[in-house]
Amino acid sequence: MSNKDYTTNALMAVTASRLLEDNQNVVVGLGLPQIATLLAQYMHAPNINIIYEIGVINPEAVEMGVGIADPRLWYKSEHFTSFAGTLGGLLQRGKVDVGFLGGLQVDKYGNLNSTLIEKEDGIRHFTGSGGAADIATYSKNILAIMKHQKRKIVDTVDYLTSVGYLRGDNSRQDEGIPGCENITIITNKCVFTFERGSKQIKLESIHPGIELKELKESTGCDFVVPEQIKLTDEPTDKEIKLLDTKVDPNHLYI
Amino acid sequence: MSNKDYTTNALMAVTASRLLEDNQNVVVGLGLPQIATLLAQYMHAPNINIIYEIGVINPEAVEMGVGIADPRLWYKSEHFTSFAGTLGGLLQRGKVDVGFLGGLQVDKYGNLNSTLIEKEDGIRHFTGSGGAADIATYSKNILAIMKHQKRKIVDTVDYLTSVGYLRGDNSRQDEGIPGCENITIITNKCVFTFERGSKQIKLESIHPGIELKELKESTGCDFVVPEQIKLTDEPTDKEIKLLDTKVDPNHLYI
Amino acid sequence: MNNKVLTIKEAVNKIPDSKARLALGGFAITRCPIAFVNEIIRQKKEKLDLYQIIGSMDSDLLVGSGCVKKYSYSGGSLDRFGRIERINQAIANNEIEVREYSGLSMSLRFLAGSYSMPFVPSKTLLGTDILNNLLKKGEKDVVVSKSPFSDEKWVYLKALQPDYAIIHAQYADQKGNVIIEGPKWDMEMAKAAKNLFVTVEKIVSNEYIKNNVEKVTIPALYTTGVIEAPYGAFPTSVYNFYDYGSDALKEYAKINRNDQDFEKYKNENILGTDNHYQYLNKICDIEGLLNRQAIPDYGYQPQRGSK
Amino acid sequence: MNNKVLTIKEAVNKIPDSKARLALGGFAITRCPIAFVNEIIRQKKEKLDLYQIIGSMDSDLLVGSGCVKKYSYSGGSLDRFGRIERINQAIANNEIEVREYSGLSMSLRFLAGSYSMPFVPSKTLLGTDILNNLLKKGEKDVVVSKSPFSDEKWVYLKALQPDYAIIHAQYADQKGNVIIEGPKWDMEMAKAAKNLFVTVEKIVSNEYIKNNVEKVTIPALYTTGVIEAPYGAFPTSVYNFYDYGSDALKEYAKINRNDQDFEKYKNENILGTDNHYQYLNKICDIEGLLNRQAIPDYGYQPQRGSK
Repeated sequence: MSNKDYTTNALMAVTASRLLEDNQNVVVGLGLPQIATLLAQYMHAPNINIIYEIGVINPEAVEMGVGIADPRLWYKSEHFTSFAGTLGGLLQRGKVDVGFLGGLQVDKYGNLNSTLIEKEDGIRHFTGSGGAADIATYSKNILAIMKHQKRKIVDTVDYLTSVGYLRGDNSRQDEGIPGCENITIITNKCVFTFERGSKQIKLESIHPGIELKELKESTGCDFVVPEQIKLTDEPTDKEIKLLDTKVDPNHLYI
Repeated sequence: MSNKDYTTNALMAVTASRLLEDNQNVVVGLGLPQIATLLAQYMHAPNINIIYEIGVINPEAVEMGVGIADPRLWYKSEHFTSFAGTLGGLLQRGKVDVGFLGGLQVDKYGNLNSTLIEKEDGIRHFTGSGGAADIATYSKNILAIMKHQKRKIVDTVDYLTSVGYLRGDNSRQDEGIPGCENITIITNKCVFTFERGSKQIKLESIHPGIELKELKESTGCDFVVPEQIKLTDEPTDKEIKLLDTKVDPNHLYI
Repeated sequence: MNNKVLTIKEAVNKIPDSKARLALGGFAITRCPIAFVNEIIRQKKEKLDLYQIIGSMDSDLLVGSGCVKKYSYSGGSLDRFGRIERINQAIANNEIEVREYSGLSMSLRFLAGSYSMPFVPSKTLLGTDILNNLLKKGEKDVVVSKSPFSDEKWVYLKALQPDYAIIHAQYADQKGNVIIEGPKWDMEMAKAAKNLFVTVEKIVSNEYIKNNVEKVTIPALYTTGVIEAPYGAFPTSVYNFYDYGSDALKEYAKINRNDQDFEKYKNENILGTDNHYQYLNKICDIEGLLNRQAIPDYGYQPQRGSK
Repeated sequence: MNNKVLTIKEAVNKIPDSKARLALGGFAITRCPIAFVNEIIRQKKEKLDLYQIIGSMDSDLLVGSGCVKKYSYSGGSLDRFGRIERINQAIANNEIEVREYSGLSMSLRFLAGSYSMPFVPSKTLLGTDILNNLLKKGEKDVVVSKSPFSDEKWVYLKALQPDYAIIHAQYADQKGNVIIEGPKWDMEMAKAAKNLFVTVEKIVSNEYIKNNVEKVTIPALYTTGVIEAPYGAFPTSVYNFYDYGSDALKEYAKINRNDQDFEKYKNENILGTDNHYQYLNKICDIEGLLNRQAIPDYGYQPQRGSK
């Protein structure tokens, strides 16, 4: 089943795609989230519903775009609505099973920052929330895709844009925030999930070829390491072929 | 200007139509309200916007219907929306200048009942509110068209479906209800408006041929009578001709 | 493709036999889900907790057939054909629990439900006997309270998310993307319900949906089941498909005035039939049905020149 | 017919010179009302209290040009072309007051405004620094308080009804019935504003509106003024009309990174021109413009086979 001819991005996309189930409603963004969702549709989840927060449902894009504001991503849609329609009528309404997120930082409880970085000479302001804060509040499962860097996976985020498990334990629930079943962080080095009770970040699997030592050095917070460290399942030939031929033939993201 | 060849219904429709101004947004119902609005459009108010609460804006019906649920009344509309769209997005939003109402009873402060009548052997339940309660709360002006009977124009309504001036004076305002500039009751015998301060019902004008004595006998509550009693202005030839030829050529309502 | 198509019998079968919380889409005499409602009557569902914006022929049939325990609505009629007398009499005789709202307050409750807002504030109902009666009856879904921003008083209306909504529409695909043409009074109700069953005149392809994307009123994510039911709202009208059946409605507005006549109508036309085609055969003939077909551009059956 | 057609100059002239409360319709690099915004810059409006769901090229231009005192939004970008650096730097340098929301909380504020609900409750923002910062900055439009029905805690978001909303759409008639094709993120904002100015690619007849009634997104009752502005959103895209101008956006995403370059862009392309046609001449040529025309059925300019 192994296939050494794949990029790390392909591994990340495949890992994310396998976490998606058929008939789920998924809020998707451009790039790896889109790639992962399309792959899942080809592989095992043909009835996934795709939601772009801008107000687009179930398009069948034939070209990659530059963002969800690109009409390329709206091709052959089933419904057009408003921001209130997607984030209110679907997300807050409890209809979203999986939300993809990214960001500048994630912390040990899965909280995400997409707003700003504190530097010595002041703050540096980036993209901000958009729907990210709302997706973190209301989506039943969160899939975050991040670059693995010490300054990106941290003890405490500089700015909490999107709630994960807040301060761990029951703090999310105590704050009155709707429950989140699973938060999964997929990086270019490993997959993190969170301990059931304490909600501490834990190593779920390590990507083939990555050493634990390297992982610890490039992570800005402690994480739970299981006794038996699992290897992230590698892509199958079929998955790689689909990525190469159907999902991202121009290799924009893979 | 006088034209004796007109029905009382025509007089009522003409009287209502003259109270409508150009560019007003009007919530209309079937029958005389529709007739009055169409006449106003032909006469002096071509830019009136017609709203049917079912979710229809600015139709150009070519046949009369049996009610606002009749697709005859939706012909050549400019917009279709929901009940929340008309009563929420337009009425509660403050966009409605005039609301037409009818009902089983009206009282001396302009409160209306369209729900039930108390009889000796129990209650008799009728149509209920629909949007009537909401129109009375949020429309800037109310035009109610009623049959003039002792049991219909009363001291206190059996059931207060739609707020007028509540218990008079500032009671409507004190209750926290948005203000209503004018309530006008047009009957087959006269026009009633309401005193500025006390909000008591008062005789605005009496229809030609009706005696004050007859009016008092057929009215179930006291009303203020001005020193000089005005006669309701009669329809002009032009108005009658428009009613006969354009607005209601089959004389369903006129 | 996720195929949500089923028969009316199957759909009604999914609704609990007793105490279901159900919302109906009809408005007086248009787009009433008559085919669905008649099957509810045939399957003898009971103690329904029924919600509707405007009382209509569909709910009058359900109340008259004894399926309803509690009915929340904002009034209604059969337009000029008559009154919803099964409902009016059931209220007068205390045979059902009734919660009477206004059109806006019911609509806002559904609107809130469609966004999972917990409740909405409004000024409507203040000063009315509608509000007095709701509070007197202990309706817990309505509270008068001040604003979190000031001392201003508001009527707080709790969101409504019924277990089932039943609407009748023009088109849907097998996935459940629904196109409603004409006014869409039932749109928020459909989105608010936990399960949405849609009877449609025609099931169309997903390609048709995508080619007419700007007309899709309810995306498939809200839809539980799709049922093809041609003339499924008759004798009430469906814009662009057929006009109301005047004779059948006149007849209904006569027989709903007393128990015996209604009982006979129910036994012969609903319980005495097995499906909607048979019901249609009872209340009209083929000529009567086809003569009510809508004319394009009008959306109804206009008066013929000769008439 | 009530004719609401006017020129961009006339429309901008109706907006007060200082402190107007204004909402913008753009989303990153699509349907940004660039023609209108550039005229605001030319007429040197100042101290704008600006609202937008997603920060976009339109607001970046306004903030960069010093027209904005306060900006409320939920973050934004120029998609892959780059960042809205005029805004980011203005925030970092404390040159504007900023109120940062999430997409849902901004949308709900406009949704509430579009129904004149005074406020809406939501769970979103709880636990975030977005909420902490809003409260710390004394934003009076956000309150955390319990429900009138229980002790449950909610974030109450006050309705937003800006004095003016500016959106760019595909079509409107002279009365102001507006058709938006594709996603309609700005629909509630448009309905919430006290005055709505719409720039459109094409003014169509009222007959066209009535023949396409199911596509009418905003009925005329909400609209104050209609302006025909072909390519009025360029270099951002308009679905079914034209694609974004890649070169012009690349250039903009470069020059918005520092004060000098932006100043030069503004002086030459906006203040140095008298209208949108002249601005278009500065940022592209006719070939560049016409090559971006959308292909029917795609809604954008698809990759040519040869490319």
